[in-house]
Amino acid sequence: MNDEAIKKALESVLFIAGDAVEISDAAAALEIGEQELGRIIDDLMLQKEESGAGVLLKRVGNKIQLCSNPAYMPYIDKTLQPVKKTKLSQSLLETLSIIAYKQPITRFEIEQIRGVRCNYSIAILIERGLIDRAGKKKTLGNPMLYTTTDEFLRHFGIASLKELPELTQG
Amino acid sequence: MNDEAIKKALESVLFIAGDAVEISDAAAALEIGEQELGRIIDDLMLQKEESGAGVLLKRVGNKIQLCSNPAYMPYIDKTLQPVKKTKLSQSLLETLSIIAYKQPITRFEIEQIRGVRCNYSIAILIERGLIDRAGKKKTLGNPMLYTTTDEFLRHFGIASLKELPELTQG
Amino acid sequence: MDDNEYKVQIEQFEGPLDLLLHLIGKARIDIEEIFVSKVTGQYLAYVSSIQYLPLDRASEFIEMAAILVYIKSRMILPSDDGDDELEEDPEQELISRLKTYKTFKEAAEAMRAFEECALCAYYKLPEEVFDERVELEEMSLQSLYEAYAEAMARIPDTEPEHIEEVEIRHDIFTIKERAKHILRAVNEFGSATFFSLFSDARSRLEVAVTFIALLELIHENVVSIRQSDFYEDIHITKVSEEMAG
Repeated sequence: MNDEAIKKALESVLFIAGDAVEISDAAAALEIGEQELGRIIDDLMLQKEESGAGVLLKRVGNKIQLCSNPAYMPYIDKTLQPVKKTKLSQSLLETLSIIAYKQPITRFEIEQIRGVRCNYSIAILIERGLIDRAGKKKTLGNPMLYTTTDEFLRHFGIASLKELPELTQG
Repeated sequence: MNDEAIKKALESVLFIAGDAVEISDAAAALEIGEQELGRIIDDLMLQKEESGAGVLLKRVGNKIQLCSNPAYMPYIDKTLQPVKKTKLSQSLLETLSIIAYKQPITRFEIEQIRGVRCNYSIAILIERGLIDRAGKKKTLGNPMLYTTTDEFLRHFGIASLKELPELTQG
Repeated sequence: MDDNEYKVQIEQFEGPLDLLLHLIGKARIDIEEIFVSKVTGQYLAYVSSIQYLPLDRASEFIEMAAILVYIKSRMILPSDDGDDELEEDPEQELISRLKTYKTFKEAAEAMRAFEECALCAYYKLPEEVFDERVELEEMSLQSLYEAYAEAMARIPDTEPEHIEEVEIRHDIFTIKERAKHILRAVNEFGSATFFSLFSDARSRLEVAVTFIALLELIHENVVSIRQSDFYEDIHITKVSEEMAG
């Protein structure tokens, strides 16, 4: 086989292997010298790198392996990452509503209103990107203050907090 | 992205996926139309086939998947000793060929053609994922109907049922 | 042919139609000629070996034998005129079944070639499964508003006093008093466990002050602490006078 054919056979082997393959093993299978294969590998690596190929070749010690080009990671995520749609639970929604109307607000103040501890809901709301930490309150213990985020506005389809329905004092 | 960039991103996605990926899912992730992606896929398939690439692109129904080029099988076998898929027995293949051409079809109809009972072959074919139940026939007793699956296409290396060899009328 | 030869041969056929096709092929005749050839007789000879086959398979071969015998008997007996034209011609029906079966048998052979080629291509295992990406479903502003209104409606009117109460409690706990509490517990049983110190705590402030008092006692070498393993309860014992001295 010429160099080009060896490159193709090598890619075929590495593709199915998935894992790293010993260069010596590949050389034996392809019936060429290890040194010669090493030279071809260097050439192929460079070729793939320079062309921005979807799948790159990497050396890992005395092994070689195919890996996806990090440049295309967002497309991989988008195609393959399963998406789970969820609704906010009532308790998350309540915590969020209090933060929305009373921001900036401390956890203690939220808990005073809700009458239950809110560590968990606050952590989840932060993780979902709906609220964020916004400095500390200048009071005893300097508790953390929370505000809503732009993601919050986007999620509820409003341009600013002014669009929140006004609370009719009962 | 231009066509070449889309091909690379697609290869990257398919490399990580391993399994067949719905063309519609890939199109959504790559932010192009499904038809346009279809055209690019055809182009890439041909390109890889003609250049004798180590890894080929295959259509499986409405999905696409990478597979090793059969030409390099000996090298893969030598390096990796992969688990080989087994050939279908004569009786499974006969049953399957009738389902492939006559689908959707009931077990009784298959048995009429083969002249032998087919419970066992049907059970095995379902277990191997080559056929599937596809609702019930609106006739006396509502017998189960069977159709082939994407795994069937993959097993025979064809993209759609249209690629099945034409029936010769005996 | 002896019985053993029949057995070996009949087992390799997929069923009666397969066997008939084989016999037709061997006799180099057209399917249409099956009833004017020796094929049916050969078939019956094969089937006589059937005692070696499992019953369910054997019945299929025997059923076909019955059909063949029936057709032969019809050919020998003079037919009643008229009647025959109404009922299906079993001869033509069998010929048509044989043709259909042959078609699919040939298709299966062609598919075998596809299979052999496809089995030379390997597929790669998928990489590790990705974590799920959680996406929130659209929610209405109305639901947000209602949740807030409901939460606000629940607040007792005495809210300000309630907060003041907490602040008054502030002075109840002093490090000195809490240190005494710890020593009382340690003295009573010779040792105390860390969690037991807080078991009757009524407020976060009390916990905090008790904890500081404990640190103070350790610092002054009045008590020592010991933990047998990670996350286990901590044992607090009084440091003996000599060691402390």
